[in-house]
Amino acid sequence: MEFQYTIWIVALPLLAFLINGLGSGKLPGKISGWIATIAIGISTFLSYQTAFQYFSSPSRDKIIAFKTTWLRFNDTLHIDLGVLLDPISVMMLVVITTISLMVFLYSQGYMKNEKGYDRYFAFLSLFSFSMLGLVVATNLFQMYMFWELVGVSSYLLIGFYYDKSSAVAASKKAFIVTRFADLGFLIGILMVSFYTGTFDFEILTNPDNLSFSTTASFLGLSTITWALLLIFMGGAGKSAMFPLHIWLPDAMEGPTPVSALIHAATMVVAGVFLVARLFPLYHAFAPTALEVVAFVGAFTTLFAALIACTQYDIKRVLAFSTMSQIGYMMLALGVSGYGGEEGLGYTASLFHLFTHAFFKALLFLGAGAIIHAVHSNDIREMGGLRKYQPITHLLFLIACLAIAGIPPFSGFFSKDEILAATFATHPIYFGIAVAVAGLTAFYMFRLYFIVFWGKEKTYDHTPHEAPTIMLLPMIVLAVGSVLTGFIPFGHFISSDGQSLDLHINWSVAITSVAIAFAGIVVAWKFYKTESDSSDKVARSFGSVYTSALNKFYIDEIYILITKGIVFRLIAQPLAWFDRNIIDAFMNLLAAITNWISSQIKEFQSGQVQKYAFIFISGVLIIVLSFIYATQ
Amino acid sequence: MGTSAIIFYTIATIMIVFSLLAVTSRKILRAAVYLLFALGGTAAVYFMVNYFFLAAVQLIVYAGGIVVLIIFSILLTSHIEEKMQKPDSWKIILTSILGLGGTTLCLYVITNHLFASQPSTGVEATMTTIGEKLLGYREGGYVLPFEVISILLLAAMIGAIVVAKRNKPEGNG
Amino acid sequence: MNILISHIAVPVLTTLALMFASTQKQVRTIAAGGMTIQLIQSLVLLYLFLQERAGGNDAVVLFKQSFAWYPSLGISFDLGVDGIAVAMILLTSIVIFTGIFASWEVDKLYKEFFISLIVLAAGVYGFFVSLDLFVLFLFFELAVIPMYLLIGIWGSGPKEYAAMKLTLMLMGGSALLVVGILGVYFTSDVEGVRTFNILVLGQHHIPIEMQRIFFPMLFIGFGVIGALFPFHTWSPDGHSSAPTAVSMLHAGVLMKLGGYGCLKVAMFLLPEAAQEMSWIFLILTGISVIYGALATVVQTDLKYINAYSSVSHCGLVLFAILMLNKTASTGAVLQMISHGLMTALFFALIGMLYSRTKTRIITEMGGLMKVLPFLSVCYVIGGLASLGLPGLSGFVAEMTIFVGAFEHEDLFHRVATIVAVSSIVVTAVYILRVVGLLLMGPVRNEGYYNFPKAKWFEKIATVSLIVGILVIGLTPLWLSDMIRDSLGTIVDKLVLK
Amino acid sequence: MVEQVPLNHALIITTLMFFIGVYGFLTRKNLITMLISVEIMLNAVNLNFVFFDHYLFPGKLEGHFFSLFIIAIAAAEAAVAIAIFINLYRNIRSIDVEQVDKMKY
Repeated sequence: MEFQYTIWIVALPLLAFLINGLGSGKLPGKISGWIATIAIGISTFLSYQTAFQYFSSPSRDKIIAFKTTWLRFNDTLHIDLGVLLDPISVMMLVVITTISLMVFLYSQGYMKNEKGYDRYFAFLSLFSFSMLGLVVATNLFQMYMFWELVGVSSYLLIGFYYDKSSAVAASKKAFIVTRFADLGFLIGILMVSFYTGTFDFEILTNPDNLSFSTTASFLGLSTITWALLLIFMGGAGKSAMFPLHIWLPDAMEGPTPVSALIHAATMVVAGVFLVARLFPLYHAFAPTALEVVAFVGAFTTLFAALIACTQYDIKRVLAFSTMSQIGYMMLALGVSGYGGEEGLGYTASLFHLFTHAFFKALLFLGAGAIIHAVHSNDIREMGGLRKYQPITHLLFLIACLAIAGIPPFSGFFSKDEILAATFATHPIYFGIAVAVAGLTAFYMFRLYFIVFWGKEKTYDHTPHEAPTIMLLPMIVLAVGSVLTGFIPFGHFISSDGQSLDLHINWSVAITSVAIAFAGIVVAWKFYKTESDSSDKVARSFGSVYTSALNKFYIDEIYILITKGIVFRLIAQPLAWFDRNIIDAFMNLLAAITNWISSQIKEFQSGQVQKYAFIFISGVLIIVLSFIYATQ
Repeated sequence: MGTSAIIFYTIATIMIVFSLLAVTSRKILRAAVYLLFALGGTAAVYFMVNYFFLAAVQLIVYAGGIVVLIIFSILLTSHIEEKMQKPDSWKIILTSILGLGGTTLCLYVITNHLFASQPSTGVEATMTTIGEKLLGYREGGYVLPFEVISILLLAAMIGAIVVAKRNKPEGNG
Repeated sequence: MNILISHIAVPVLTTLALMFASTQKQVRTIAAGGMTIQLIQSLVLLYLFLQERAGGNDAVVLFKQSFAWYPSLGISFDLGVDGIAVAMILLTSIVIFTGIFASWEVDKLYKEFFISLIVLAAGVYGFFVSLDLFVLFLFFELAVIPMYLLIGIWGSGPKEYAAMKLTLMLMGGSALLVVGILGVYFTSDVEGVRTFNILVLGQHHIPIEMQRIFFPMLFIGFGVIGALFPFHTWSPDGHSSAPTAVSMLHAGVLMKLGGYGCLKVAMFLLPEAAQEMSWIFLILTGISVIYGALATVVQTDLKYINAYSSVSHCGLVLFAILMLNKTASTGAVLQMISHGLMTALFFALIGMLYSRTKTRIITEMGGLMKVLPFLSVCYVIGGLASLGLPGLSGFVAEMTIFVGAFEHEDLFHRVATIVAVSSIVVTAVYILRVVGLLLMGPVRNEGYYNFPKAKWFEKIATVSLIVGILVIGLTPLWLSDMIRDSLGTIVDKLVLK
Repeated sequence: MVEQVPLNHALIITTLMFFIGVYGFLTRKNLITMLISVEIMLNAVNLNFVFFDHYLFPGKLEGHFFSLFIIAIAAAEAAVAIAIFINLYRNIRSIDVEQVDKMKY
């Protein structure tokens, strides 16, 4: 097997995690950062090697590079741990290792003075390991395992500042919401495995080989549709799709590099990856589920974009923008067909995933550099930073242009493909997508103008440019943001493994670029210099603006359901019921026994004559019954 | 009805009557005396069946020993002039029901059972036979129970002394 | 000497040796030494067992030995272990080993404490190695009775009440067990020869009418100690009052006697009734799982939290057993072991935290991660295992149960499974709630900074449990295969109608 | 006598006597009178032994000896009982059976 070395891509970060985790607090100086970085560096190298080797051969078959049985359930079902190489997993390997390496490097500067430096790199390595394990999973269950590990490492990293209550609450929220989504995923896995008898992707993604042994349906949808919907629920949870998105903005409590790596570039696209992984299954057996995917994607992209326009926390703006972009990817997957030009959406989605990883990571790292300099997350406390941070300013601008979809930056190409895919199939979705393109440009440049232009604020100490070790990864990512759009992506990844030529649909492209420019211009008008025009516009929107500012009150609804209903109306009464009904019943039994015994204690009166009376009566009764019995 | 039958029924009547009196009399000393008569009646029955030794023992031990003991203890513990309280009426009723029920039951069994009486073989309970049997250790001998009862009597004697003795160290004595 | 006999002999000898010890140091050295030997010989047993199996010995039970005890009644002291018993013995050895270290600082009547504890362990070992129902029951009682003393004397809070309640409820279960065992004994005679031997009984056929009577008795009888809803209420009170090592041993091992007994006695001997009645108990255990989890969410006492979560987890064990297939039953045994280790770890840690903070109410604590990093990390690992993180034992067990349960042909069973699966969310909620309130957040009290760091014996206790959790979590295959192989005889009986 | 009085009649007498004793034992409050009742019962039993011996197994003398032993034991019993009564009287100034309930529960 020529690809056997790929196991090291996954194993090295694990090794780094173990060294840093067990040696936490004992390792000298900042060595743990280097251990982790070197490990992920080698992984990155190996990933590029793999990508080169894999894509240079014309075949796009699935290759099992490594496989071992980890747990056997019965004769057919077993969990394997292994490495599956196919176009999307190789692509993901490249994305994850690249972004990870950049973030690891950046973190060495960003986290330099933090307590728990070892711990940070241990968790970060754990995350990289889990994410890599997730994308190379050979079967659904392996994916689920790493899916959970990813969730935990995300939990640990969000709660990195564990003595800050808001961070603890955010980490808890993130974990529980995604856990709830994972419940759907797990049930979906169970249902799929029940009807197909396998977890294996090799079989599952080859619909010709599959036959579902049931035609059972529930609420008008076939069981397999339900199963795939539930699996999508898992994906939606991780990818922060509406209405399971509420954890993502709060997750920004974690250190900024973590947000860049986990909550922008890699983990949150796991849902997209999941749907893409099972795409043949969705397409062949559950077109309804795919429609749901498209709808959720479209709704989320619009919904998040609207909220992003109103937020003042720099990281939250980016978080909502992430949601919006992932919504794009989901939308593209949902409208996609299978094979040839039909499969454009599939390719577009993954293309966008690829490019998005670069510019979104760059945005977050840039935001990190800004926060590092200003010591605040609130953009109202920033302004005129272009003077203090010229390089960051430039890099941030590149990323903004990329996400806004201005040619020739990478975002333009991938977004254009998505728009083209929706244009061909669903005009309504196309409309939404174009509108969101405009909104995206608007809110990104709103951010940009407020932070880097605008009126200069008074700072506690003069903001400074980020150190080299932080700038370097940003520059690499910026180069990626510029160049990745020119990759002939369709040659590498397509729904059916055949090469697909991507060409720019000019009518769509012109529309979207025009809209994007419009967005930029509006943002420039409003925010270039401090003016109250934006407030006026905001006020004219009235309640829409307020509700967007409050994230459409989704959080409040969640709190109502969890705290108000589950906690107060179910769990508390249950606990009360247990103590006061069930347990009281047991105590009642004891009390009854006690009472009876205190009653019959009276027989033991100490009165000899009573004893004798009872004794003699007893004898007589026995004799009587004997006589009766013998007759 | 022969003479012995007449005598028997007379004695039986006496026994029953005095037994009844013994358990109902409200003067305690009288109860003891009535008991003496009932015991005497029993001894008479023993005489009638030619168990002279037994009759003698009955008279000596019971009438002579136990009744005297009882009378002494009455003198020690009770005021002989005093009439005892009448027992509670519910107690009387319940006990009577029990007693009558028991009697009826037994009588029912007795009258319904046909006993195959054996004619007397003429083996007399003479002192010789009694002595041989009591001290015999072969089949039909009672030396073991005899010895055991001897020990029992000894133990009872010592026990009685210990129990009845005033406990010196504490108390008012 | 037969290794199974020495498994009973070592605790007994340790107890005897303890009687002659005088100082606290001697007592705990002897106890620790004895239990270390026990742990080592359990590992040897595992090794020998796997060797035998690898050598192709596929007898139902290995290391069989039989001593006639009361032949005219068919009672004999029959020993033998299958894979399940080996696994449970190993669990017991680990838990009692760590339990000794967790109670290192007991200073009130320490000699008597360790003696009772080890007698209890001896009962558990006897239970797992016995093949004879009568002897099995004898050892069961031997394990339950010392509990009364241990809670009543060394407990905290309303200890007399808790001890009485626990003992009485378990005795109530025992009463049903006696009837059930005798019922099986009397209805299964072949040509007038009666036996208590499980393997022999397993070959007899008991009339279905009789099974219907005795199955619920046996199942509920064992279910009481397995915290079957609604007979679980001894668990919160008992565990919260018991001293650390006793909670560990009780939740870690004793509650498993229930699941083990249900599987190997109730289900094995009365398969038809088990099939007929499984739905009733399935509902009850399903309730246990969800109800226990939800009730945990609002508890504030650490021990109550753990006790209720044990109800939920042990409910899952019985739930899986009732699914009547190999995979789910394998999962049940795995869950018993996994939960045994986890809950022992939790109770050990709770004891250690309590010895420092003097409170068990989570809302009164906070920020312990900063002052007690070692113990806190252990707690987090235990929590993650409990909520089923892959790589730790809980995941292996729960997934095996869920996959197995979902294999069931009947829709009702699958729906029940989905209900049970949803407990993983609730589990996450309560685990994270505890972790958040207890370990994270700002340090609540300046005095916390003076807490002594984890001592060596505390480290031994927690680390050995965590190693157990990790070994199962990372390499589950050998264990699950060992259990699966042994389940054949039981499950085959259940499936064939 | 055997010829003239049937065994049944003899047994009726003893039965009556026995239950009279029972009645006395259950109704009397004074311990000594209770002892008297016990003696009556013993006596009835003795008579029964003798009658059975005499009517059904003549010449064996088993009933005879049984009665003999019972008398001996009754003597012992009476002695101990009265010793207890006296002690009791000394302690609680009463030999009323209803006041002797120290040993309840």
